[in-house]
Amino acid sequence: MAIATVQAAAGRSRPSAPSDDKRWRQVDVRMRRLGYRPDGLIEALHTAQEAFGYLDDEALTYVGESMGVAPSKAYGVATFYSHFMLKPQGEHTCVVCAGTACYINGAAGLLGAIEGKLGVEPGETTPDNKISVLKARCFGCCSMAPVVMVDGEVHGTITPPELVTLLEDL
Amino acid sequence: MSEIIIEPVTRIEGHAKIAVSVGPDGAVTDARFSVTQVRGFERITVGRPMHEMPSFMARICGICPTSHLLASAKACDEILGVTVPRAARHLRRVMNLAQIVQSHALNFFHLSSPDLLLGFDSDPATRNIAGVAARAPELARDGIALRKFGQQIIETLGGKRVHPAWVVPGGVSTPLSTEQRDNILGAIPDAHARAVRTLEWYKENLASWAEEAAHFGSFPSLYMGLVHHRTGNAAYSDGHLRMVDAEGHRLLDDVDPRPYWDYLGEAVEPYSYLKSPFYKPLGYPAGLYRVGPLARLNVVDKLGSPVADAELAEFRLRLGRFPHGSFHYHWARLIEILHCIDTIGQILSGPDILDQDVRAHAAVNNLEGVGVSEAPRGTLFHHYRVDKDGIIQWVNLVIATGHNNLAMNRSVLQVAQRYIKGDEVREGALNRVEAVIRAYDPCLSCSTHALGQMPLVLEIFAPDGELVRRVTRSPA
Amino acid sequence: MTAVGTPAATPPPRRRQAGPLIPEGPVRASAHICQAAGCQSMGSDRLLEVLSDEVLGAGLRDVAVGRVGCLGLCSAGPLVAVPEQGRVFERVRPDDGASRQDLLSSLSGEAKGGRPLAGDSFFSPQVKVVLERSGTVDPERVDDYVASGGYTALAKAVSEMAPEEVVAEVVKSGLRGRGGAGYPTGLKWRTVAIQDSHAGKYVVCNADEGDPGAFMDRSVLESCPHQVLEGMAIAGYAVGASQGYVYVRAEYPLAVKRLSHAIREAGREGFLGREVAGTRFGFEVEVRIGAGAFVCGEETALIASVQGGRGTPRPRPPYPAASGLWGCPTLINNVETFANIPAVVAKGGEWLASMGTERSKGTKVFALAGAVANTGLIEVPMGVTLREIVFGIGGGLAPGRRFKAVQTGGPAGGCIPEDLLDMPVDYESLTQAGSMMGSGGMIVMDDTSCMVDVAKFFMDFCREESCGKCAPCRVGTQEMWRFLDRMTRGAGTRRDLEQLESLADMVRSTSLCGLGQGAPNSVFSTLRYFRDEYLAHIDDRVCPAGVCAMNAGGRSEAVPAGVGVAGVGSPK
Amino acid sequence: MSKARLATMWLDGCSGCHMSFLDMDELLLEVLGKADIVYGAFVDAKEFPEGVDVTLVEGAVGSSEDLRKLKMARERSRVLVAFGDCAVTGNVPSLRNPIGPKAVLESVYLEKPAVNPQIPSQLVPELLEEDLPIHAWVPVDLYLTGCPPSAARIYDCVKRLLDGEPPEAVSEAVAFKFG
Amino acid sequence: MSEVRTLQIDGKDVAARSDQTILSAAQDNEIGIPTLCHLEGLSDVGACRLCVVEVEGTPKLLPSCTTRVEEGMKITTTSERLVAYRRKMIEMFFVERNHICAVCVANNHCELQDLATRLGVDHFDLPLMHPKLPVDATHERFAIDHNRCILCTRCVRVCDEVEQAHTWDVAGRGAESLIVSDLGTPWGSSTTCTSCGKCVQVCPTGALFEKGRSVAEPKARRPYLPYLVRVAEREQ
Repeated sequence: MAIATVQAAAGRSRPSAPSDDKRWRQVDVRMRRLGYRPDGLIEALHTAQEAFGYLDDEALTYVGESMGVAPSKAYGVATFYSHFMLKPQGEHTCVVCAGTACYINGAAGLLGAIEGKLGVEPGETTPDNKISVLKARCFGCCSMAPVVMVDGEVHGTITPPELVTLLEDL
Repeated sequence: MSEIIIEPVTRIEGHAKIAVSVGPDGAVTDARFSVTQVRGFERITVGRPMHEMPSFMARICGICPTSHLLASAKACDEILGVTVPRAARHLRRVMNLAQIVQSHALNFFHLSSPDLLLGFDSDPATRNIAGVAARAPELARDGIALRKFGQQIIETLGGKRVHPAWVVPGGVSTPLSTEQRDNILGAIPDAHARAVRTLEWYKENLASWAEEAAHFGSFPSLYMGLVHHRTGNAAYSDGHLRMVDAEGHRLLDDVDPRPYWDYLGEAVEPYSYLKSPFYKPLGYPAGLYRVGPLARLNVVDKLGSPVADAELAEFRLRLGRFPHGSFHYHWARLIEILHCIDTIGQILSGPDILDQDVRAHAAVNNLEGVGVSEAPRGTLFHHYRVDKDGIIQWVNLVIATGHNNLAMNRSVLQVAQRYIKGDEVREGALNRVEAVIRAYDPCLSCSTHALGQMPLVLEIFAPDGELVRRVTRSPA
Repeated sequence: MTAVGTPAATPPPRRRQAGPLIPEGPVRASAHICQAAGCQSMGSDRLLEVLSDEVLGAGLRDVAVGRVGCLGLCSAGPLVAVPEQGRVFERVRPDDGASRQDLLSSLSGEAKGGRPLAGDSFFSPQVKVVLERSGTVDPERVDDYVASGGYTALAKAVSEMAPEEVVAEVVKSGLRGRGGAGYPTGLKWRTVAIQDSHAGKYVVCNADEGDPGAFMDRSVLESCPHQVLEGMAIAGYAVGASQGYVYVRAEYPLAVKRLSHAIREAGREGFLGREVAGTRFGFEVEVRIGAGAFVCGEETALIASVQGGRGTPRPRPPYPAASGLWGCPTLINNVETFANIPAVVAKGGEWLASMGTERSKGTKVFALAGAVANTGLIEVPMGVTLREIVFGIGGGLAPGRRFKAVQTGGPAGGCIPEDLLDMPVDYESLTQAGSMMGSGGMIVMDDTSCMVDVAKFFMDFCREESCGKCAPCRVGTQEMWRFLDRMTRGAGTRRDLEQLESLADMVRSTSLCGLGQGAPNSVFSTLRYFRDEYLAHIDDRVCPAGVCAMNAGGRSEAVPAGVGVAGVGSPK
Repeated sequence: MSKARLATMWLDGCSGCHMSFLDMDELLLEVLGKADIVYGAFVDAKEFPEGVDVTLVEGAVGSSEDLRKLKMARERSRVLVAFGDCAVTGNVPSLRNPIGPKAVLESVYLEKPAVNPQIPSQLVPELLEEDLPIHAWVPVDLYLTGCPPSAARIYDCVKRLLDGEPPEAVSEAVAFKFG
Repeated sequence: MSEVRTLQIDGKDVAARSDQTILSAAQDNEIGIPTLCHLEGLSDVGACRLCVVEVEGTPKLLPSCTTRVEEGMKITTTSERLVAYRRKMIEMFFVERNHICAVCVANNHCELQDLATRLGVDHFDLPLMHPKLPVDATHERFAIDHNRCILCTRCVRVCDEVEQAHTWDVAGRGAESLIVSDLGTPWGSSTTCTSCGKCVQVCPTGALFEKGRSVAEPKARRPYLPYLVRVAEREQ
C-alpha cells in the first residue's frame, strides 16, 4: 500500500463527530474501513453525502480532518466533482440527460420547459425547496432519448408538455 | 418653429450637447445643457480595496487627475484616521497647484484663446490652437510652456504626467529630492514671466470683448470655495468652506467642508447625466451657486502671494468686488495661474519640504471618509464608505463641474436668447453658445464620473414639446 | 469452492432467488429478461416478478424466468429472449398484459411472434467477444459465469503460463486500448511488467465512461462484471500487480452494485484474494466511485482522483506505466479492453488477431444512437463499414429523413459525412476522417441536426468539463463556445470564423491533456465537412437545419464583432 | 505637398490620452506643421470629415453615441489607431461590464440622495450592454497602449504614421506596455 | 545519481544533468523561455503552457518545465508557431478575468504585464469575459483579488510545499476555478493560515497583495523563498 499516505495517517489525532446524529456513525464506519487515509477522501465524502443528502461545512471539516486532509483540499475536491452537493437539495429531483442523443432529440426543449414552469436552471432548487433540477451527462439510455430522471425513475422519449405534467403531479 | 443642435460642443473637456427651444416668434424659450457620458465610478469602485481609490479615481479625468488623487487620498486619510506628515501635505499641495496651472493653461490657451484672439465669428476651420500659433506664436508658446511647467512638476513628483500614482492614502509614496526641488524652483521665474505677460495681453484686450463679457452668463449668484480658516486666503488643498451671496454676505464661513450634505443637495434632470448640486437652504433650483476661478476670487479675502494679489486688486478695481459675468472666469484663471506658480515657489522654499517622512500607515479606523479639495474648476468632494477590511461599500462624488451645472444651464439660456433669433442661426452665434460653456471650463470627464461625452446639439422644440429641428453645424 | 479447470463439469445448482424463477427439474424454455439499466428503466425489474407469477400461474413448471444482461436492442425494451426458440420479444411491459401474450405462448412451446435472432438484420451481423455472455448469463451469479466458461482463462494463466507468456499473448492479439486512443495493449502491459518497483504496482480499470452517448462500459459491467474482473486479475498476474481498482462513475449505480457484488462473489470463490485459483498469486480489487468529472477518464486525472484528490491531469511523461498511483507503475485499461482479455488468454492471441483489419484487431462495441431505427448496444468486427452499421444493423433512418452525419468518438471525436459511409471502422480510418474511435459512442444525425449547433453542443460539454488547470483548455473552450454561440444566434462574422479556427489550432496544440487537445475536434470536423453550414449561418444568417433561433439576425449592428484587425489602412 | 489630415476622437475615456497628446509640448507644433487637425476635442469641426489620414481614438465604446461616432471615424479614416488602454482593452470603463449598465445607472441616479431621483432618458444616448474596446466593433490598424501612452510614444507613433510608415511597421517599432 | 546529457537547444549544443528539465537546462544556457506557473523552489505543474517547446521527433509540444532532458534532444524554444501560441495564451490570461493594469497594485511589477510586453501582445482579439469576481480583504495583512488571478497555483504550492499549511487550494473547475482558503471561507477566518506571506511573495500578478499597498507600488521581492525551501528539505 502507499507508504507515504499510510505514514500520513499514522500518529494523527482524529476529531470526534460533530454531533450525536446517528448518521455520523455511517460515515465513521466508512472512514475506518478506508483506513483514514487521505486517498479515501472521495469515498468518505460519498458516504457523508449519502447520509446527509449534501455536504455542509461541518461535514467537510469533519471528514477532511478525519482523513488527514486540509480543509481547503476537502473543499477543492468537493467542488471539483459535480456529484457533490454543497447545498441541501429539494424534496424531489429532476435530472435531465444532456447526452448527445438526448441533445439532438430535444433535451434543450425539456430544460426550457422546466425553466418556464419552475423558473430554475440546472443546478438550482425551486425557492419552495420542492424540486431540484440537475443536468446529467448521459444516463446511457440513449435509445430512449430524450430522457429525464425524476426521483430516480427514468422517463424516456418524453416531450416538454409531458414533463411539465409530470412535474405538476409531484 | 425650429430646433437647433450644436453637436459636438468643441474645445471643451468632454462630451455634451445643448438643446435650444425656439418659440413661434423666433425667440429662444429654453436651453438645456446636457452631459451625455456616464462611466459609473460611484458604482464600479464598489468592492475595490480603498488603497486603490486615489489611482482609480484619477481615471475619472485625464485633465485634472491630480485633483481626484488628492480628494480621494484625503477621504482615505480620514478612513485610516491618520495625520499626514507635514512634508507630504506640502508636496500634495504643490502637485495640486501645478495641476491648476496646467489645466488653466489648457483651457485658456488651447481651448479659449482662439475665440479671444481670432474672434468669435472667425473661420471655424482655423479657430483653434494651430490658428493661434499662426497668428500669435508667442501666445501659443506661452500656453504650451505654462502647461508644460505644470505637467513637468507633476511628472517630477509623481513620475508620470497623467495619472501619477504618487499620492496615496496617508501621504505620498516618495519624498522630494534636493535635485528635484531645485529643478522646479529653477523653472519658476520663466513661468512667472509668461503668466504676467499673458495677463498684460488679456487686460489690454479686455475692452474688445465687452459685448461678450456683458452677456456671457452675467447674473448675480452665490459663490463657493475653500479659504484658509485664519487668513481668509485661497486654500486649494486644505481650506474651510465659504459661501457668499451676490452681495458678499457670508452664508457659510469657516465651516468644515466634509459634511457637505448639510449644505449641498443634488438633483437629477432627465436630460443630462450630470447631476445639479444646489445650496440646500435656498432649495432647488433657487440654490444656484458658482465655483471655480471666478468664484474663488470672489470668496477669498486675498490669494496669498504678492504679485497675484496685486492683480486681484486690479481685477476687483475694474470689475467690482463681486463680478458676476462668467466671461471673467478667463481673467480669474490667469490670475490663479500666476498665484499658483508663485505659491509653488513659496512652498518648495520651506524648511521641511525635503523630509523623508512622507507617509503615515494605519489600518481602517473609520468606516467613512470625505475628502475635499479645490480642483481647477471648483470644489471637489469624494465621499467613501468602507467595511472594516477597507473594501469600498459606497461612493458619492460631488464634482467641480457639477456645482456649475445650474449656472451653465442658465448661462446657455442667456447667451442663446441674446444671439439666436429664429431658426436662421449664424455659426458665430452658435460658437458663442459654446464659448460660454468654455468659460466655465467644465471638465466633463469629471462631471461624467457618472457616465459620458459632450457633443453640442442645438435642438429646437415646438411649444407642444415636439422636436422640430436639429441643427448640427457642418464641418469647416 | 468450485474446482478450477472443470467449471462446466457440474451444472449450476438451481434455486429460487429473490427474482429469478428456476424450475426444480429440467428446463424446457427460459425467458431471459434484460436487467441492464436501459430495460430496467422501462420496468424490466417489475417484469421479472410479473412474468414469474404468470409462468407459475400458467403452471409452466419447466420454464425458467431469468435475469440477464443487455440484449442490445435498447430502443425496444424491455427485452426478453427465449434462447430455446431463438427469439427476442420487444417492448414486453410489466403493466401491459397484451404485450406478453406472444412471449407466454412462446414459452408454452408455440413458436409465435417475437423477433427471430437468426438472420435478423440487427442481431446476426454482430460478432460477440466482449458481449459474449451479455444477455445469456445472470450478472449477479458467479455460477452462471463459471458455467459459461468464465474464469478458465485466469486459471490457465496463473497456473499454466508465465507472466511474460500472458503478455506475449496479449501482444500477439493485436488488441488496442478500447478507451479511445487505441494504444497497443500488449505494449502497455509489457512496459508495466518490466518496471522494477519495490513499492508495488497497480492495475486500474477505467470505467469512468464519460462520453455523452456512450454506455458500452456500463452495459458490460452491468451484464457481466466477472469478465472484467477476470481480465484485471490476468493483467495483475501478467504485470506483477497485486492490487486493482475499478474507477466507476457514480452515475452508474447498478454497475457499481453488480461489480461490488461480483468482487465479493469472486473473492468467495477464490478468483480474487490472496491465493487466486489456489496459487501463490494474490490479487485484490477495490471499487472507487467517481463523482462526476469527465476529465477523470484521462489516465493521470483518474490517478489523482483514485488518490482522493481533484481530478486534474498532469503532464506526461512520466506515463502511469512508469509512475502512476502513488508513484508506482500502474496499468490502466478500460472496461472493454479488460473484457477482451479472458478470450485472448483462453483462445490465444491469434484467435483475436484473426478478426478485424490489418492494424485494428478484434471487435468493437458501439452504443448506436440517434436517428436510426434500431438503437442500442452492438458489437461488430473491426473493419465493417459505417454503412453496414447505420443502414444494416441500425436499420436506416426514419422515412423521409436524409442522413447527414454519424458522430463517433465523443466530445473529442468528429462527424463523418455521407460520402465516407463506406469507410471501414478502424482506428486509422476514423482518425484519418477527422474523428476517432473513442470509447464507442456512435450517434447518427439526419437533416434535422445543425452541425454548427452540434459543434456548440460538444464545446459546451468540454467547457463545462474542463478541469481548469491549463489556460488553453480553460479559456479556449469558453472562447470557442462563445464564437459558436454567436454564430448560432446569427451574429457571427467571417472574422469570428477565422479566429475560431486559429484558436482551435492553438488549443489542440498546447493543452495539457486529451480533453483540451481533443476539444477543438468538433469544430475541425464540422468545418471540414460542413463549412457551408457555417457560412450559411454567417453570411446569410440562416440555419439550414432550422435548429438555431438566429434571433440576433437583422440587428447584427447591435452585436459587437468581439474581434477585428483591420486590413492595413483599409477603411473597412 | 499638402499636409496630412489628422483627427482625434474621444469616446468613453477620461481624456488623459488627449492630455498626453498635448504633453508633446513643443513637439506638438512640429506635428501641427506636418498635419492639420481636422477633428477632435481641440478644434471646432462638428462633423467627422471625409478623407482623414490618421485618427486617434481614445476611450472605450460605452454608448450608442460612441458607436455611431466610431463607425464614422472608421469609414472616413485611412489609419485608425486605438489610442490608450480604454480603446485597446476597455480598461477602467469596462469595469462596469460585470455589473451591467442598468445597475450602474440605478446606483448613481436612484440610490443616492437626490432631488428628482430618476435615470436620465432625454437627450442622452443609451448605454450599450457592454463597454468594449473599439476593435470589438470596427477594424483597428494600430494599438497604442498605456494609461495614458506617454507623450514620447504618441509622438513616435504619430510622426511615423504621418511620414507614411505602414501601421504594422509602426506597431513593431514603437514600444508599448499596458497600464 | 544524475548523469550528463548532451542536447541541442535552439541550435546550440548544451550539456545538462539527466535530472534537469529542459527549462532549467535552457536557463543555465541563458535561453529564456517564458513561464508563469514555474517558480524555482516549488514543484512544477505544467499548467500555464507558456513554456511549451518543440522537440524534434515529437509531434506534440512539450512543457519545458516538466520535461526532462534526454540525450540527443533537439529543442526549439522559439518559432513563429510557438510565439503565436504564447501570445494567445497571454491573451487568454487577460481576457478571462478583469485585468486592469492601470489601477492594479502590481502595475509595473507584474509578470503577466511584462510577458505581454515581451511577447508583443498589444491588444486582445479574444472577446473579454468580464466575470464578476470577489475581493477578499478579511485577512489582517493581506488581500486576494480574484479579478487578477491567473490560477498559476504558485500560492497553493508554496503554502503546501514550503509553509506546509495548505491554506490554499483550487475550488471548482474550468472557468469557475477559484483559489480558496480553507472551506472557501474568508481568508481572515482561516484556521490554517500562518500569515507567513509567502503566497503574496510568489504571486506573479496583483492577485495577492499586502493591504495598504497602493496602485503600482513595488512589492519587496525578498529572495527568501529558496532559503525556506532548503530549510524545509533539511527538516524532513
